[in-house]
Amino acid sequence: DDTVTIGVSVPAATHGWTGGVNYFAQQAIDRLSETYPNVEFVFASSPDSPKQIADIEDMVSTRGIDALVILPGDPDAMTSAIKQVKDAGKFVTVVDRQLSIEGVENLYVAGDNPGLGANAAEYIKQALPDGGNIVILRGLPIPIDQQRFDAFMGSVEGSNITVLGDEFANWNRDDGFRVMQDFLTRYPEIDAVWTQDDDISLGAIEAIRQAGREDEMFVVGGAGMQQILQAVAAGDALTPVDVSYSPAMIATAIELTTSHFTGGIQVAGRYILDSTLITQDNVEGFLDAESPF
Amino acid sequence: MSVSAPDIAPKTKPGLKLDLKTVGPLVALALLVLLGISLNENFLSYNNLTNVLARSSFIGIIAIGATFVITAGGLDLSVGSMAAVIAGVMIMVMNWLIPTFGVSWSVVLAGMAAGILLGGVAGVGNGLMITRGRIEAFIVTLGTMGIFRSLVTFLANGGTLSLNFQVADVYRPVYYDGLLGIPYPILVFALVAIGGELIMRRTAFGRHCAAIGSNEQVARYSSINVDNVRLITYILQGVLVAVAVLLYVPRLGSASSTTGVLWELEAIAAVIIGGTTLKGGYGRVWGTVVGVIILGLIGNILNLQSFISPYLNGAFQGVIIILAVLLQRPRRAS
Amino acid sequence: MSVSAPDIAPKTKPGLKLDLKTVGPLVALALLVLLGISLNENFLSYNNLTNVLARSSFIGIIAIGATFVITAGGLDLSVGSMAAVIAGVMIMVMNWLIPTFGVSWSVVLAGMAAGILLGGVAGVGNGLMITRGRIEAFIVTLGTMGIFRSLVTFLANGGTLSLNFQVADVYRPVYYDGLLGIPYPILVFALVAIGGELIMRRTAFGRHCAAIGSNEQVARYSSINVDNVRLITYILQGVLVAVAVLLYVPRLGSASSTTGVLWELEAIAAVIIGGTTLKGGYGRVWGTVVGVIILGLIGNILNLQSFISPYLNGAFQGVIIILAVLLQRPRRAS
Amino acid sequence: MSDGTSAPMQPVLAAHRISKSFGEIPVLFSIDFDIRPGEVHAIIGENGAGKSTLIKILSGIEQPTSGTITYDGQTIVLPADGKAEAMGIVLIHQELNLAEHLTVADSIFLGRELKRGPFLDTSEMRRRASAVMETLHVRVDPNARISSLSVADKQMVEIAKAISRDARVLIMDEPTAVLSVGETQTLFEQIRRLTARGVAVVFISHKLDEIMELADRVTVLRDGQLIATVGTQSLTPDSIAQMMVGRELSNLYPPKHEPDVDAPVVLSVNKLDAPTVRNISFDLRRGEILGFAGLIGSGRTAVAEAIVGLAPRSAGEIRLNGKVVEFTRVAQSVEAGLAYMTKDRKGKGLLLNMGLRPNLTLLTLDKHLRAGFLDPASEERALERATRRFDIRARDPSVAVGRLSGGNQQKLMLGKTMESEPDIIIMDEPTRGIDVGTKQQIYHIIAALAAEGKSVIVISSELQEVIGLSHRVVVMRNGQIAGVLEGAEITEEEIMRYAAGIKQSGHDERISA
Ligand SMILES: Nc1ncnc2c1ncn2[C@@H]1O[C@H](COP(=O)(O)OP(=O)(O)OP(=O)(O)O)[C@@H](O)[C@H]1O
Ligand SMILES: Nc1ncnc2c1ncn2[C@@H]1O[C@H](COP(=O)(O)OP(=O)(O)OP(=O)(O)O)[C@@H](O)[C@H]1O
Ligand SMILES: [Mg+2]
Ligand SMILES: [Mg+2]
Repeated sequence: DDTVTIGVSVPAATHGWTGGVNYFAQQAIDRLSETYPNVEFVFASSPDSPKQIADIEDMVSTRGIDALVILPGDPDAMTSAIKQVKDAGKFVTVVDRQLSIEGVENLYVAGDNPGLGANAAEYIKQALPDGGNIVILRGLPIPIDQQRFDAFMGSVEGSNITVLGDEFANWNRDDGFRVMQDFLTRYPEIDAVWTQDDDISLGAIEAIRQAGREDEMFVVGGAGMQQILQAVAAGDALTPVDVSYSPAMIATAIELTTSHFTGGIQVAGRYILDSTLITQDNVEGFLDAESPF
Repeated sequence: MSVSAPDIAPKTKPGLKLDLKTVGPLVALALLVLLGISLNENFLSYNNLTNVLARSSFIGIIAIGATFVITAGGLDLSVGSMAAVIAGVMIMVMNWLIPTFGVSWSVVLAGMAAGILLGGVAGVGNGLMITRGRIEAFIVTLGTMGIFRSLVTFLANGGTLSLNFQVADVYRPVYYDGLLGIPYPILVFALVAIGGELIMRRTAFGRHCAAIGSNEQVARYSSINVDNVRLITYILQGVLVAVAVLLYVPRLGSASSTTGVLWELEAIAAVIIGGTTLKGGYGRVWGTVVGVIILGLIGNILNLQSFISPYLNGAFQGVIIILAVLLQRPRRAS
Repeated sequence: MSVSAPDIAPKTKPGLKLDLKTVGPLVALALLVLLGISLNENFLSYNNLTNVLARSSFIGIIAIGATFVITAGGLDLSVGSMAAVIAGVMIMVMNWLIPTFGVSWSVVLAGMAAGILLGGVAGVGNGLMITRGRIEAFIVTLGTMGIFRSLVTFLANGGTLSLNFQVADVYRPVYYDGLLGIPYPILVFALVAIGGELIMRRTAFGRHCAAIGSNEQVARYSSINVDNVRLITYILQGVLVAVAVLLYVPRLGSASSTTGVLWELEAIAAVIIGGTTLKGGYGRVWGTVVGVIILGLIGNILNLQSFISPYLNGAFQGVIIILAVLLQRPRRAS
Repeated sequence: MSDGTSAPMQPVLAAHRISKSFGEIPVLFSIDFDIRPGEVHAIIGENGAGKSTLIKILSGIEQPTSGTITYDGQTIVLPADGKAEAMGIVLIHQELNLAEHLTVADSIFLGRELKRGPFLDTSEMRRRASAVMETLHVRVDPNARISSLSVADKQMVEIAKAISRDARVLIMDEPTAVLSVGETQTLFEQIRRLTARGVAVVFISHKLDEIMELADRVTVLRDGQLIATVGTQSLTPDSIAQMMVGRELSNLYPPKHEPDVDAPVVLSVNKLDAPTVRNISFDLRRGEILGFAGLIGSGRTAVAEAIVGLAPRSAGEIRLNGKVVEFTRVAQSVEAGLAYMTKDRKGKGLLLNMGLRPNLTLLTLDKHLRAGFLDPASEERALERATRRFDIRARDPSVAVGRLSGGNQQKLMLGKTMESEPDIIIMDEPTRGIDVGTKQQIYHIIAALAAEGKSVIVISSELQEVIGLSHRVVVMRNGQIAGVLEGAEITEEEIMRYAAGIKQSGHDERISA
């Protein structure tokens, strides 16, 4: 029996970025199932850790998977369940988020969360050489957010950048709008906004436009959403740059895992996709008319 | 009070009791405003107040519908997901009409009509399953909550549905402009509130809602068509969700699977903070308006200060909600 | 539908009616099992069944507590966040005790004790605000839901609290091992269910819960200490949340602000699918168990097939929930 | 008023060979019944005989299993859910049927609100509500919420609601059960006014003197069968009672034992102040039946509730067997052997959605524990005993008590209270809605209890009952004790004098035996 079953487990599309993950995962699955008729994919998208554990348990016990590609919603909670899959002799690819013990996964494909924070901070420092006031719109209180935030704060420390305040905007446009409106009320002088996520940016930008203060500040987001990238390409002063953190990394992981079985290539180790600063100069490479994200 | 004994036993003064129950939410609101003023001098600024009111208007309009549903002894958990689906379909309809009609107000109006229609249909669906199907409202609307949420995720293909930029520019003023300096969302909210209060207080329909929520059998024996009245509350709720969405879409021009998450909880909370009885039988629309504003101000105030760690925002919210209701709690039932 | 024409109209037979109401959830369960079998030959395998039952046990144990709360006319929206806070505190306590006691069962037991204690205290808090403070249960528990959720975020500093790995290894068997081939979580769930059913059906406390939920005044006039009984339901709920967490922590070994999100909705849905009345007065624990298993199976069955787009999982879930209750809907109330 | 059977007019509403079963259980067998314009047609019968069921069928609330209904000679199917009201058939339900959250005016106009344009004409409705209440001499604010009214006032609102409808047929199911004599008389005046205008009235009551006074014809039901329909002139209260019960009813009241003046005082209330009542002092002796009379709202219930710990007490002292007691919860008073039976069976007495067994044992669940768990067999035995003792008739023993006939609910509540085997029993309107046959049984039970050495307080608005049973009578007025009557003083006139405030004992005088 030479058919191979690959399980793909991702968190539910609870915000734009995970929406992109879902999209790119399904796209990769569709493409690869066509190319490799003997590879079968089982896809699950779960709203929380217990559900995600349940999904991978079901994949092992009822669908008989040979490999698992997983983007763990909460890596700490998922570690031991993923380890069980590995112990059952399956090939395991972990995407984006580091498990809490080493050496579980065969393959690790990841973005660089601290890098995302640090790159944004570096740009802001460079764009405001004389210092300035910034506000931060954070995501959800989960570890990724914490990593990005810590890296950002570490990088601006000691510079003459003043962080006026930070609030959670839940990686959500509506909350980005709401929090930004209030920051604009509260702080008469803001030079830059770091949102670490393009969904939040879109909300924040509307709030800034509404207040008519788009000339006073700029917004640095993250993740490389097409809408923002187009603005970057167009030289919009409000969004001069973005930091890449593409949800398409899931597709890379699925492809690599599939080729492990189909191509006879042994894939293993760590693939870190850098969080690069996207400027008007290099934005061409990131634009993709097909992408929904 | 019954006939009963005069001149003796100074019983718990009914005046004071009634007052507290009535002004409870207002007192809570006043305290919050004072807190806001003390935290930030811009709190009372025109900009801040219109910001808070305008963005509260979605929940507000939805919560006014919920006031009717709850007064009539029902519940609708699906409003948040319904909003998302309506927003998604509106955007799709508008995008889809552009090739035919070009970028124009007629496209926007067609989208609006589609939204209202869909809201009405969704309300009919909920209402029929609850009244004709005799299924517990909690279950029906929990079910449709899942169904609507899935639907929008499916329509958006897991991502975000975005309104065509040019149409969005046409539509934008509906959220951002206004009349005599009052943004349209606030005006619509006010109109819906006034209309709702009138309907609740001054029409047979409002009276019938209260009667049904208070005692369904009595209502039935009084030849009130219980099923129809209840059905209408759900349709009203659906249409008001659509009205809220008409104001929501021009703000950011997008809808995704995260649109409207937890709005149902917020709407119900506003209704109850406003003094409407969760088990039905008594509802007041103006109370709901106060409840909505209280909830809006809590978020605003949290963003205007730096003492409370953002991690504890939820705790602050929880405490204020409990306190707001504590102010109007009934004395020991006798 | 109402009784229509005269002439020996064969009224819906009360015998059949009772039966449907009773076996409704069981029929829904049987249909789901048939669907599962038809989809995948491994569905009935020992592994799959123990997997589904074991992971349903958290919600199951919580929902049994909710059955009492709801039967007595109450509501607890805070269970999910309470679970998160208890898990967080248990983990912190255990991690903190390691330097003193080393990696050992005594650390785990101390953690468990802390968890149960915290659950009880949280229940007392909810219960006292509701009974002594006379605040609507919906509002109190909505408030504490926010408070607990914030608390765990705060304790975890916005991230995740992870149990020390060596202790986790000691603790792990509590979820993954079992007795005579039956995993411990299933055993605990079964014990709690049997105990719950006995308490509900065969003790004065269970009877009192139903009486209070049915008519609080009658209960008071029948010398039932309404406040105490109600308080106890919330404490029981808190303790059962803690018991669920005792099984949850060895499975995930961590707690964060996303732990237990929406568990309250799932627990309440299970209770109502099981036939307990949301407005109180009638509850059945075995029904809740069936409801929990139905919800667990829905998720499992969705993983057994690839026809339904994962985006539509929620819709499938919603439809099944409505159908499960449709099977036991009351005929036209007379 | 028409003159009974002699002038056969075309009936407005008639039932022909009506039968009714609930599920498998038949409750009416082939009943013929008609009602003519301008007459009062009374229906009497034992509890559970099927009176309420019959009139529910006559007003479309229930549909008959077989048989036909004619209205103005036309065979019709009455519309369900009170829509028959639009046709002129108005029903006052036996059980209070008001939504507690609404106001008096809202309730009176519920379902047929007056409007001005699209909006309610609230001021007009309030005005008209006041006017109707005025004709009934009821002093309640039309803006008062129903939940704040006393049971009697609620009943008057129901009556106001019904008579303000444009009725051609007005059907009243035990409207006087919770009314005082005065209120009953007001109601009768209104009924006579309506019949004079040609309205047909169906009237159900267990109070035979009311039947004699008001009715033109009487229909007697027994066990769902039609016994007879006869003109009232040809009847005496005794013959009606006999037709109803199917046997001779000799002494309604048992012979009174001489009160033992040396018997120890078991309950002593001294200067009690509580919500709506003030300065209440009285003694109750062992083996004594102490009547509490007074107008409705005079505070008798309030006194009872303050004693057993259902209402807060602001001053005063209560001694039980000489010991001072402070009951703050009912459980304590039950424990101490003092039980109170409420008059509000629907709101405070019974769990309507539950069966007979859980209702009976709710107060005394502790007695049915075995090894900490409830013993259903023991509960079942208790139910059998109570069913026999109080003649509770439920054709279907698994039925929810809300479906029992009103009188049988009352009997179940009596059984529930007696389950606690109290030494002192306070019974609030114990025979409300009970048929004469069962009334007699209950009176004998009360007398037997007293003879056994128990003490009973009977709060009743039926003067005859208080007089027939009590050794002594406390009369209340306006929240205070107006006087205490003994022996030959216990007469209707004397009680009324105190109750109406014409006579009063000295204020600070210690009132006791
Ligand atoms: N909906 C119902 N379902 C089942 N049984 C019912 C229902 N309604 C009435 N019954 C039964 O029908 C019988 C007749 O009841 P009904 O209420 O007509 O008696 P009644 O003559 O009015 O008695 P009362 O004087 O006590 O009011 C009783 O045995 C009662 O339990
Ligand atoms: N204003 C009040 N405040 C508190 N309790 C009240 C008030 N009015 C009535 N009650 C309580 O309501 C209950 C019933 O009232 P209702 O008027 O029927 O009885 P009552 O005044 O005691 O008259 P009756 O002599 O007819 O029993 C009693 O428990 C009484 O204490
Ligand atoms: Mg009756
Ligand atoms: Mg009274």
